[in-house]
Amino acid sequence: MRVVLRLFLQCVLCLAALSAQAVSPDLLQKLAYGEADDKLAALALIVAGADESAIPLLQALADDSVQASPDTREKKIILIVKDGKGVDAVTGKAVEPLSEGLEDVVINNRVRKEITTAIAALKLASPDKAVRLAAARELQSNAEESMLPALARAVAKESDPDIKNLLALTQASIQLSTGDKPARMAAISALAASNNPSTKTLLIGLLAKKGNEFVEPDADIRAAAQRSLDTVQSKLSTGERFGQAFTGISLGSILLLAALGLAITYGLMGVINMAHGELIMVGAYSTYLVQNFFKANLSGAFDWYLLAAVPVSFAVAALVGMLLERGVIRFLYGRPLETLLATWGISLMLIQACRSIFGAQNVQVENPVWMSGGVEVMAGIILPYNRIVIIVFALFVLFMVWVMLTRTRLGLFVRAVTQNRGMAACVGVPTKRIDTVAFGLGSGIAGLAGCALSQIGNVGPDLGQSYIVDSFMVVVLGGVGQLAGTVYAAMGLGIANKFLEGVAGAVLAKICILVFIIIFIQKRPQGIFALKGRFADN
Amino acid sequence: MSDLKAPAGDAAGIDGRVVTGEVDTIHGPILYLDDITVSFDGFKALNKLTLTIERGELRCIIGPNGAGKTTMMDVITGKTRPDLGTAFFGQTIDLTKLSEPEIAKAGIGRKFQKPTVYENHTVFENLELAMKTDKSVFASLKAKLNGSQHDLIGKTLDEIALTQRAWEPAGLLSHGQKQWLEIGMLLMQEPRLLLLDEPVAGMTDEETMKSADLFLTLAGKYSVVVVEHDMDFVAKLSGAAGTVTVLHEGSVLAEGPMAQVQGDDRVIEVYLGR
Amino acid sequence: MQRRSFLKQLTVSVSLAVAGMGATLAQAQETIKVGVLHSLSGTMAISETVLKDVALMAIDEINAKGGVLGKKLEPVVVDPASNWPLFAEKARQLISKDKVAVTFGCWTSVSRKSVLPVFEELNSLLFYPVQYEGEELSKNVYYTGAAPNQQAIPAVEYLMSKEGGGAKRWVLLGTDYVYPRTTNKILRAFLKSKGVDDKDIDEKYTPFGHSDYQTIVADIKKFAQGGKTAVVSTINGDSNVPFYKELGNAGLKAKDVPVVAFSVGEEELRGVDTKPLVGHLAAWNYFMSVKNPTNDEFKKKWAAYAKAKKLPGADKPLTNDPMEATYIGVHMWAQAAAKAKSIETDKIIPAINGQTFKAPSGLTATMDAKNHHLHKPVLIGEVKADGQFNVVWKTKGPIKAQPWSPFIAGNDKKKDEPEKK
Amino acid sequence: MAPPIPTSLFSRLYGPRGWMVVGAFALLAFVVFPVCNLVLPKDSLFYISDYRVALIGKIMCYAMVALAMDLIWGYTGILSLGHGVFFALGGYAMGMYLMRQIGLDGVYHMPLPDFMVFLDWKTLPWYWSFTEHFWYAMLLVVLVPGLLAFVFGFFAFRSRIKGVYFSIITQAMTFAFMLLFFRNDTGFGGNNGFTDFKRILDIPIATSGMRMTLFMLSAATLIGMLLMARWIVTSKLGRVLTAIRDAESRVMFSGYNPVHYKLFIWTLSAVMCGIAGALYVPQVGIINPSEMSPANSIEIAIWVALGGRGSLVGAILGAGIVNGAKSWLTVAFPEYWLFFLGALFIVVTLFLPNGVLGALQDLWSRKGGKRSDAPPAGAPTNTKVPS
Repeated sequence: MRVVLRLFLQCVLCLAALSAQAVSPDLLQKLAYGEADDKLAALALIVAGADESAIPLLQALADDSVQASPDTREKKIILIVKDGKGVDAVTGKAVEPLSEGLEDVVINNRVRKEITTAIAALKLASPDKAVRLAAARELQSNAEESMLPALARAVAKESDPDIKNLLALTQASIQLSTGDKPARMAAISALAASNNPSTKTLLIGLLAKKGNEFVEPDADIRAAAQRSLDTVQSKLSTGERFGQAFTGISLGSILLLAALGLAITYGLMGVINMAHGELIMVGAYSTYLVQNFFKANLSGAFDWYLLAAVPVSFAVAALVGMLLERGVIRFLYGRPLETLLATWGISLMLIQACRSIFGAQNVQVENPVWMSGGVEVMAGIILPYNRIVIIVFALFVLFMVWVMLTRTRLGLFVRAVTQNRGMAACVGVPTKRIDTVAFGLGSGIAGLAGCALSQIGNVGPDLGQSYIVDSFMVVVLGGVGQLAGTVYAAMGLGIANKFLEGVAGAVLAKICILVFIIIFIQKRPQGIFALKGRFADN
Repeated sequence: MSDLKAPAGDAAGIDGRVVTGEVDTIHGPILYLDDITVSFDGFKALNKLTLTIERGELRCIIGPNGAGKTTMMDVITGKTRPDLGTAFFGQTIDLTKLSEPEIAKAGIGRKFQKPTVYENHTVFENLELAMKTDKSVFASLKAKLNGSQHDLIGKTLDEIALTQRAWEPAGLLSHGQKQWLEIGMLLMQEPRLLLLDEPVAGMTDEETMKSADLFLTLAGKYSVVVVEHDMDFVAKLSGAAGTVTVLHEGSVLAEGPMAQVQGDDRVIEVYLGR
Repeated sequence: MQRRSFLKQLTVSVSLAVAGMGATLAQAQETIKVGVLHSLSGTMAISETVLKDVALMAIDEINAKGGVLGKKLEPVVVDPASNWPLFAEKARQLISKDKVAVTFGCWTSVSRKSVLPVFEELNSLLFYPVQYEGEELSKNVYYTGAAPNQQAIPAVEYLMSKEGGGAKRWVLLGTDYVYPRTTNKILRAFLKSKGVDDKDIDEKYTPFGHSDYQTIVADIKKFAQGGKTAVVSTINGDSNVPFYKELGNAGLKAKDVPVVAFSVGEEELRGVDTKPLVGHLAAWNYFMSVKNPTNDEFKKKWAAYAKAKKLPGADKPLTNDPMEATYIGVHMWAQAAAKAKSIETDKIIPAINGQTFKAPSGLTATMDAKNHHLHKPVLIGEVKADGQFNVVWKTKGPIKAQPWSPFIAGNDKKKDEPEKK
Repeated sequence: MAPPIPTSLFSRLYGPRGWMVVGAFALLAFVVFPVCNLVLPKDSLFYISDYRVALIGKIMCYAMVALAMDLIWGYTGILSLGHGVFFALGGYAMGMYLMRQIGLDGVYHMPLPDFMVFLDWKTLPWYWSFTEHFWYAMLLVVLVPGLLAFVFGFFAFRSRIKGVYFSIITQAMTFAFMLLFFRNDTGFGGNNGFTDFKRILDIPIATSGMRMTLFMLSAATLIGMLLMARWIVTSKLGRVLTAIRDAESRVMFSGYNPVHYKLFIWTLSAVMCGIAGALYVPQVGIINPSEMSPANSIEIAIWVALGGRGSLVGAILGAGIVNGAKSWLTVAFPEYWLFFLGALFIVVTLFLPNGVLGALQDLWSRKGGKRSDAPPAGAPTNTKVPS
């Protein structure tokens, strides 16, 4: 009874202390100045304390935003610093101004991993169900034996069945290596229900050999592990196939975006526009500038800068395109191969202009928060948000182009001019203006492609160069002047490329695709959607 | 590379169909089309077309737009392969199995609807290139005109009234002159069968009548098939006895002397609308 | 400013061209010419442009102190345009036409291999500032970047250690060219010597300019299911941004599968949103975040120089390892010239050998007495959210370079100095 | 009617003025350059440096490629965006021989080329066999590009691939080859390619004498190729080629098989590129897969377009102007040279539709009232080239 009372008193005292300070100064000192092992020991203590109020400090450590005065100084100051404002980690009071000579508290991956696990373990006590679920997920991959008591507590308390299951699985995976045989067997069969990749790692561990000897001496356990492993693996491989299809579509949508503008300027207007890639680059740099503008002036709305960047990149690239059309290309209609020469020159100049203005290095375009990360659709398959957004965006652009060409007066004029310039002019279509607008449209779409590409790759002066060859391949393979062909070609090449890459590696896959294009053109010398009949030659 | 060295004469001799290199017309017509069907994406450009041209005959073919006249020429010259049916040149040459150059070498010359000459070459060179001779790569590399070949070109230049402009690029000729040049090129090929697709389109009336005279002198020496819209011209060419064929929707609608065809109700309906 | 300097250049060049070549010979005695041979256009411009600038900065610095042997240094900058034959042509031009005393330049191994015969034939000196695969030693080249043992092997050792996460399985991922191939070959031999099975090593290569890493990242994920995995990346320049973006978005965190890169420094991360990459590693001999007075001064100088010259990116001046190596190279050469009282190749070489320089990395860099490589410290850094690196491990002192890796058969017979004297 | 038939081959190829230009070029290449480079002292005003010799030697190799391109594009109307691959293959064939000539003098003192030693290869791959023989390497220089072109062309022309479709598949071909050669496993040194050549026919390569020999060899080959090309285009074969360019269907219906003609000129053009590549490699000292990059092949077309298509001399001029400008501008304006080059391309296309040569000829005829060096009759007049 007295013991209980003492415990109770201690708890009360602890709570009182915690209301003022999250973590005891002693532990804090260890976290800030100790070697990795000291830090881990301190973390274990914090987790054992199951005290949620330590979370902000741990999070700050994980985010590299804890600073401390040098070890050598007499008075030790440890601050949580965010956006230039410091908060004392012990007292929780704001410290202003920041004291001189503070150094970052450096943590390495090993410690960082433990911190995230610790945070998750602490969050298991959260009243918010979503937080608990996320924490349980996090723990699933990284749980360790030391957490077993905390887990047991959480399982006992947990009311939500999903979370409870997850936690039970985690428990099972820890118990795999410990405990008696029945418990282990039970844990192994329980794990068959898991679809987490880390489960596979665990089960493989049971089946490993060292030299000629199995690491796990018990044959029953090995057999059970093999059974569970097969179940888990079949679930995982379904996911892999799905992931592969997704990557193919994703690559296809990028090819489509890059080629769509060219399908108009080249396919419909017959301009071999070697500067197409540079128009993509212009779009990407426009996105970069919009991003910087938001950063400087509208930092609150930063996450939505892309919404502004889309029209801006379209407009800027379209403007550049229209200037090119008025200044150079206008004089070259009917001489497609000479447009090649002139636009090649334009492309060189645009690249160098970009280098002079923005420097030869890549510039940084950040994904907005809603495009970072991904959604886990099934066992270990995470579909990145930026890829999903780009696929949707490609479809959107495709739809808009289709509407523009088939449902508007402008589209009618464009088609009329491309089919029979003289006749169109006779019936009063302003052919020159239509040329400019159509070229601007194609260029603007290239700009949109640049905006999209800025979210997944480099933004640098050479951005366009890497897409120009692929773009031409797509347009030509689809059949010049055939929008539908462009779509099929882009998707087909994307999916085939990703499929082959899984089999043969990236380099050979690319070679195979090129050889395929060569052979395909032999069979259909006018692309997928060739015009047939006796007009085909003209 | 051995293929390149093949002597020109035996081009039609592939598969041993023709041994002598001459068109065998002793026992029958020079051109025989039977049941030819060609369709593009479901649309039947030719529908069971059957047509026979006799040696030395001058045949006029008329028909509204889309009747299949040009497609028929494409089939004869190997540009389009028929889905069904047979096409024979003389008794022995299966046109559906030969390529365009082989058919040309076998003795079929074709004039396009739009005059097609080598605009950057001189008129003289145009004729030189068309001349019947060994047309393999290496023969061309070594080729040098001899006196009689030179005379032949000169004679043809006179015939098509372009002697004065022999050394000008063909691109500078008027439309009518280009038509004549193309006809001259056909003559240089020394064909057995001439296919003329709207040969007087774009000519002045005077030129048209001169052309008609020329074609009439050709008949007999060659077999000639003329596709034309111009009824007066057709009437002049076919005369009273010549056969006129009317094509409609890919098959023969009527065949017979001009007067008979002109009186045919179906022809009237097709031409004047229903 | 840009335009004005451009106009000035234009007038100078045109007047030179008009005046003819005779005029240039007259003024050649006034200065010592040094060549700067870095691509300012083409694919390599992204990396090499800053090296040109840092070389010019170092030359300015030396000139401000009175130059070398009482003469000012006059940089001759040319653009080999990422075109390898052009590298050889420009090298020949620098040496035989402009008569430069020394050349600072090249980034890729192929560009170095392209100019090497020219430097040997004309007996001139090249300072090469980039980490490379080794397997080369020339009397006419000084290598101020890292050899594999000064970068790759310590990094892998770290990842194997408890502190580095104790990796058991390895993905060796690189762009398909000689540096990654050779490095991975050395690493494979090294890993085997540490008892790693072949089935626990996965070697993968991507083409140049590869930009779609979805499949690769998925494969890494799958491979990592087999046990604690680390990725050693020798992906070349431009492909890094798409690779890291994919890595971040696919949820492959450094704490689970750390990636250590040998070609990713502060400049390469400039174009990347580094928040998802926190904790991934890089191994270099210098990081911008290294804290010591020499580095503070170096960074300050560079920032001031970038600002004064209105260099692109001057608002966020970055330094990196090859820049430091270039900086060391220029200064070492100048010091050696002062010591040898000559700029002639054969006289200056003994003076360069054993030369020391207080490097921004914090230690004194020493040129080996024989093997033309620097003794350098090895640092391993983890990416921070701001694109800088936290140094999490470093060697006690400078490491001597092994241009002939002991992990390649037959190299034990190689001499640790250039064959030609 | 007085058709002026040229009487001899000599007068068929060029008029007096043309021969004078060829002669002047030969004089420069075989007398002036060797004397100024090898005989004159280095401080002489007229001394020509090794650097310049190497540079002009390189440009002459490019000029051969431009000639080959002009035959296939300017005259036959087939735009190849893959000629770089033939050039590079010729270069690689030569490079293999040069690598074998290094012998035991490599970094590792092994009979295998260095890159194979450190990739741990024990024996030469089969396709390296016999490359130590000069004659065999020369055979490869001709055969490899020729055979590739023949097979590729055979299928492409037979399938009647034309225009931009042909251009794109040639681009795909060169791109595929580039990736293939970038792979280290392919056995051609990967990205590093072949460098550090020591000898050719056991004679040291890095000497002024050898450099001048290669230079003169290039000049002789260039002149030879020019005359051969001229011989072809002034023959009936040449007229058939131009006819194919202008009206292929008429050619077919005249009884010529365009496939044979195209295949002939395409293969010949590839072989010319291969020879150019073989002369190029020992002069620049490196061959690497980037020669096969699609951009390089596009550039070849640009040389020809800039100089003037369908005139042979124009192609040589174009290669000289673009590469000369590149060499000069990359030194004079290292940061801005792309602006100049780009602007050059635009200005030429907009204002000189027949290329530099066409503009010069126009200028000449305007000045002199009459063109005195009009091509002899019987030669194709290619003043107007349709795209």
